[in-house]
Amino acid sequence: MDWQSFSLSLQLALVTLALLLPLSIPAAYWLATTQRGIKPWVEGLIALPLVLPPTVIGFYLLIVLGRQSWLGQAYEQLFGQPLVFSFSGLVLASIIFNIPFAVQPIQRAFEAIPLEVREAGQCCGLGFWQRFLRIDLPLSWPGMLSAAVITFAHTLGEFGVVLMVGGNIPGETKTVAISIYDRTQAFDLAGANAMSLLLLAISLTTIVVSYGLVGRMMNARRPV
Amino acid sequence: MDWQSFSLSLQLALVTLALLLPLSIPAAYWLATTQRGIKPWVEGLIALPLVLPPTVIGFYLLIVLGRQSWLGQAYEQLFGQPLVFSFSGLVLASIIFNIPFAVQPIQRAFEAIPLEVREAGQCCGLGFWQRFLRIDLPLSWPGMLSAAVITFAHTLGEFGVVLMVGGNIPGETKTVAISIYDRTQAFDLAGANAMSLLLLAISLTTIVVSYGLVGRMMNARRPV
Amino acid sequence: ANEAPTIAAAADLRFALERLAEDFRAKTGNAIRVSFGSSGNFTTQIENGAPFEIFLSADENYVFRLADQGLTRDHGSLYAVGRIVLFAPHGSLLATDPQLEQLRQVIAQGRLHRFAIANPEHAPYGRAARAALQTAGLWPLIQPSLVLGENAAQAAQFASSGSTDGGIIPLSLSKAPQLAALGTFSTIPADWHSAEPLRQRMVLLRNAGATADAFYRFLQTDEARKTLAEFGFVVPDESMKE
Amino acid sequence: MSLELVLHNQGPDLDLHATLPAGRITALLGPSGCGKTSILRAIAGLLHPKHARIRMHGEVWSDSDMRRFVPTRLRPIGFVPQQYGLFPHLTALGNVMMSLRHLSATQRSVSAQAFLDQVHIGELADRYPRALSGGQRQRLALARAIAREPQLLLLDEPFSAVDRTTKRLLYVEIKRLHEQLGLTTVLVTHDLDEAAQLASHLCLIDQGRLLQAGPTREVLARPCCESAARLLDIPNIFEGRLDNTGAEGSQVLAWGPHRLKVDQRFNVAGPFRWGIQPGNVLMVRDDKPWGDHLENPVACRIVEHVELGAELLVWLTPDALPNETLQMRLPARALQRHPLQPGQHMTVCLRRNDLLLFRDEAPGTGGRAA
Amino acid sequence: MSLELVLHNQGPDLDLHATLPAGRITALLGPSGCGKTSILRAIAGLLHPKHARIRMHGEVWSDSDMRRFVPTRLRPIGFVPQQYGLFPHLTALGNVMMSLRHLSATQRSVSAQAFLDQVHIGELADRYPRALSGGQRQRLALARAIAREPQLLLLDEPFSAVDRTTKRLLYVEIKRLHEQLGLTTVLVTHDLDEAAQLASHLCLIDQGRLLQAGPTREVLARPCCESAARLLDIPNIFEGRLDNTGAEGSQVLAWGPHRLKVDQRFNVAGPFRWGIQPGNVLMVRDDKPWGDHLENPVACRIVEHVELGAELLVWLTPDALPNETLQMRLPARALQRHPLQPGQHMTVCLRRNDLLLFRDEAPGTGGRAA
Ligand SMILES: Nc1ncnc2c1ncn2[C@@H]1O[C@H](COP(=O)(O)OP(=O)(O)OP(=O)(O)O)[C@@H](O)[C@H]1O
Ligand SMILES: Nc1ncnc2c1ncn2[C@@H]1O[C@H](COP(=O)(O)OP(=O)(O)OP(=O)(O)O)[C@@H](O)[C@H]1O
Ligand SMILES: [Mg+2]
Ligand SMILES: [Mg+2]
Repeated sequence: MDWQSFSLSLQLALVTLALLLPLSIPAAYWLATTQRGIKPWVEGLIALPLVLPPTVIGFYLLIVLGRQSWLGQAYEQLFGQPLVFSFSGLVLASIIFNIPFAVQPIQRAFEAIPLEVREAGQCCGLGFWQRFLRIDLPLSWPGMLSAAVITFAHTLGEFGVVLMVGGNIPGETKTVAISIYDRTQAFDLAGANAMSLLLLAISLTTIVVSYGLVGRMMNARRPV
Repeated sequence: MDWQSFSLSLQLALVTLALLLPLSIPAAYWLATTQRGIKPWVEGLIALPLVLPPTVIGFYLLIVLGRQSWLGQAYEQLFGQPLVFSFSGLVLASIIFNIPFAVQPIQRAFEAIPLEVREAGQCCGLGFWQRFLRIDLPLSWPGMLSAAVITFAHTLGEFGVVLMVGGNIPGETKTVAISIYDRTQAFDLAGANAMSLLLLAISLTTIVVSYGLVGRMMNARRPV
Repeated sequence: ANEAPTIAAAADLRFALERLAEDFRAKTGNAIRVSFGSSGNFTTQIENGAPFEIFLSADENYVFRLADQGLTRDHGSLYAVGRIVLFAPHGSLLATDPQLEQLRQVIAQGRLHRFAIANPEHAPYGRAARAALQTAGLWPLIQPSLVLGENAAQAAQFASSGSTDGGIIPLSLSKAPQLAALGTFSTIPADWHSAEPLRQRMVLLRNAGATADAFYRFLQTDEARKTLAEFGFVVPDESMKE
Repeated sequence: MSLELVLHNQGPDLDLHATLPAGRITALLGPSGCGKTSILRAIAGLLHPKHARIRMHGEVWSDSDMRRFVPTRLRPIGFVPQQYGLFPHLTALGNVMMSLRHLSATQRSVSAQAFLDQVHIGELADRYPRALSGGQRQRLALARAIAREPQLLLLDEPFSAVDRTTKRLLYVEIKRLHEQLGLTTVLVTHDLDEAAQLASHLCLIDQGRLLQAGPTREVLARPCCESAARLLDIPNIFEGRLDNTGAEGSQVLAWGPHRLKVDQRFNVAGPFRWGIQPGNVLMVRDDKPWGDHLENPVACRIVEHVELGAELLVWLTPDALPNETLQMRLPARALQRHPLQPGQHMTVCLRRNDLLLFRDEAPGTGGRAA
Repeated sequence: MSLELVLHNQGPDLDLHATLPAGRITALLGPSGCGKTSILRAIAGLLHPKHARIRMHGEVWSDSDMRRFVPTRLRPIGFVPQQYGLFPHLTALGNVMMSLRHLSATQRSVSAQAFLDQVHIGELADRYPRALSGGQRQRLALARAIAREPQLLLLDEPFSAVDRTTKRLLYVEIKRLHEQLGLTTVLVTHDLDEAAQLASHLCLIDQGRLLQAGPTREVLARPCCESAARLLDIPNIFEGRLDNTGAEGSQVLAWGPHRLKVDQRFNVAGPFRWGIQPGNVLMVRDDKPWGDHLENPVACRIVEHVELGAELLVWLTPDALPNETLQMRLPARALQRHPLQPGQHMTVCLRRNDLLLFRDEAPGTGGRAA
């Protein structure tokens, strides 16, 4: 069992979540509340990472973030190491790839908050942040949970992009998804099975526990 | 430009949508309305296809549905052709792979329907189906749209599973995603760029138009 | 079948086979459809009923594996032996030489950053690269710098992308104009990886039709062998053939 | 032929056994939070009490003992919930048409329009609920409920958001429906006048229990207990003593030094709570001879008086009971001829027939729900 | 020192210019759908009318000409919306604490509990809104609004879901607040009694326009126009003719053959609409000498009478005008001494001081909003 790749994947999933959620929440909030004409365009753009195959996204990322690119060189000068074939590169790639899965559920959750409740927040004199933290966020829990679970699971299973910009470096970019794939390629069915099952078990437990807990919490608080 | 694979991908995305949505809606409805203890387990199971890398899912599907398997043989006897390496096989694979993306947004949308409104449906004497068709479905439009767009886009961009289960046979199982990937592998950057751009443009237009229309429709009907 | 037969071909054959398919069509008027990919994947797919009619593997062991299961007509024939090269993209600090001396120096100076090979766990070209590096005594030193491609083609992509300092990739790919334009390469002596000889074997599968049969035979003609040689494959002599 | 209810539940708390007459309007009256909405929801089959037996015209709708339960949609009810529960994605017309699914499509929209007209929002047929005012929404909910032509109409404060004039028009519609269809109606209301005008029967509810039920007029005139009297907004409730020392052995209610004659007989003696409607506190004019008519006179001092519309409220303190306050209601016009001044003395008469003597309360119903 | 409003809008329609006195309770009265909620929402900054100028105590809150707009959260208001808008994810206590974010955490919960107690739902502090009854939710919304200690309290039918007793307790709380803080309150209500009891000022609204504004008592006694009279629930509105043929050149109101003496003088003659409060229609007793007091006698026949609580409603038809109906209100007790029978004849007197003469209506305000 390739424990290293397990822990790497978990790290990747958690770091992605930790960076992506805080970015998705304001984006989703803006999309849920704006009436601007460009809204559907932004929604369309956000959904685009879905349309290209992950490996192709990886290919382009390799070009855009690579050492020969303007961006890759800037990063390398700043941090002293290249962006591709590194953990940071994976994080960036998996954030880009997960944007649509994170933003959409949160946006729908914000949209479902009744207007009366939002207005009541204003009438209580709460500033924007207060309202956001104490009303909008708690009321959109189920959507956030959906977003988090999907992002988490999707990062665990991400393969194409990681393969392209990662380079399969043990301990740095060899995620459990790639590890399992390598097993299947080496006709090591037993190894692949064992790792797959463990991955499935871990994920199932995480999901069941989080859904169970949040589900119970939400029941009492359904809107009037 | 590989038009054949474009049309194949569009067909696959549309057939997947046409089959998956009708399956996801009842599942999402059940999940949204049930209070049973197994609910989080089912939610967890539904999210599982996300966790394994697509190629690995493809690998397992190949084993489970292949000609050596019990299931694959039964199918072949019934329909006279094997399930894998055929369009039907692709459809099946892409349905399985898209389940979490289709079910979760619809479930959240159903959950957001106010209890009063559901009860009013009962008090109007509407039977289950009437209520479902005339109240629950129209009120969960945004969630359905999210689900449809994500599924559609995700099928267009699907690569790993399709490659494994389809086998990259031109005109039959060579989708646009694989075609673009092939171009990148052939160091044909220009060809890859052209196809990617066209795919992105088609998708963006579809998404923008559908979001724009539905967004306008929903504004008048926000819940009171 | 009157439909063009589908052929599963290892990724390193991409450029050569595209040309051969055209030649074949010009000659016979019959089209063929080629899928390029990893030989390991093709093996799994064929085991599970993929409708390929010819399988051109990058490693003869896959062919034998299928033959043992009775999925092929015979044990096939050796069509080429692959060669590996040290590839360095333009602007790399690495210069190429067949003896890997430059590589050794760069490693000794601690300047080698990233170096691409195919994954030796399952890719034949990866195993050959590993063998060559072992022969050169560089394997333990180079390991921290390695990035692994899923297959030979991806390794070539990494090696030429400019994000690595170079890599060991198939000669057949480096010779293709698209790649050749991106850097320089030197062919590594065949005996450096004699443990992993890269014997590429093709085989007709059970369901092969007449066109496939014809193409299979076409690939063994001198004309086809010449084309293969042009693309950097060592054409097997009769003695190597079996 | 009636609606029989047996409901027991906790959170919302219910402990109720009632029979409502068929073909009539019964009003449920009770303080906020006493369980009125919960009762309607149980009747509709939306609330599942721990123990329930609901029979409508002999037909079992719910019976937790027999494990029978007719689902809401099969109960021939029209329900106006307290929060309306309109369909936000349908226009006003569409909302009403939902109740008319037994008709053909063309009939349906004609009929729905007629129901909208009936509640005076006919010209708003194309509006979505979001763009209606509170009272318009409420009337839409009413139209949707009656459109089903139900056997049982459940109205949860259905006129709370409309103005008086509209309210009066709606009363007429409800009464007309009643005459035409003879349906049974349960009306939750906080408005005594509304109950008095619309309902032939009245149930007083407190903390999930039935305090008193009967014809509206009777209940209004003779609340059975102190809680009922409070529900009916009777401010004059006092502590007295019942004893048997009256003339010819009759009972007398001692209230301080006053010994008030009473009509009823109880076989108890001792402390007894009693009350009187403010409208029944009669002013004794000095200029008029009362003679024998002057029953139970009480000499008082005027504390305060307030004119409320056409009515005059006067608070009095009996001279002999300086800690008690008695409220009296007079037509405002009375003030013009007999100007009242705080501090002024006057005598009132509490006729024995008007005295409300409260039996023991049912245990636990003494307190007021929050 | 006042709240000045200029509002123009379409859909919801508003066309309004009003000044509400500071430190007082002003009631907005109008038919359902006339725009009361929209006015409150505009004051709160939640509705953005096409044209608006709102100044509170001289401070500009909205001015579409000057392009100034103070956002809702910076306006020192407490708002009880018609649909409450409670926070579903917070307990009752949590809901009130949201208005108290200027306090420290410990103070906040103590203070929130006090506000809950003030509206008599103190023991429900831990409940989520979902588990409260309609009236409890409404009171929670009220507690949340007053907890902010606002300068301006906006109440949109804040007592519509609570019972009389609780309502009366809440009136006291609102009045106490007023005395303590001198805040300005705008109260939307459909209840004339509520307006009469709570509000010192009254604005009558119809179809987004101001019909009449002034001290409550004055407006109630003297509606300026027919629409206002209808809003005030005056059923007796008739068409007459004003002419100058009275004694000493005074004006006379001709109503059929009756020539009613009037108090006011208008410089018009011709058709004129007029009305009278039902409580001002006086019964002339046969047994009493009226003599000169008998102003404007009208001989009538009783059509119908109904006892409503302590009141008696009598509908009369003047003998000379068989198509008109006059409503009269009497204390119910009157029936006991003078039993009335439909068909019976009686004379009523319409005192000149009580006659309401309606000037020309403001253009377009004649119709009734739906
Ligand atoms: N889910 C619940 N859990 C516990 N208590 C509840 C729940 N729902 C309601 N209650 C309580 O049950 C009581 C009855 O509620 P109900 O809504 O029936 O009152 P109501 O008579 O309709 O009051 P109102 O006139 O204020 O609408 C209330 O005190 C309420 O707080
Ligand atoms: N979004 C809208 N578009 C068009 N008309 C609207 C919109 N919202 C409300 N209206 C209309 O504006 C009018 C005023 O609405 P408002 O809610 O202010 O009435 P209201 O006086 O509060 O009535 P109620 O007493 O019934 O609550 C109503 O006739 C309503 O139908
Ligand atoms: Mg209620
Ligand atoms: Mg309103």
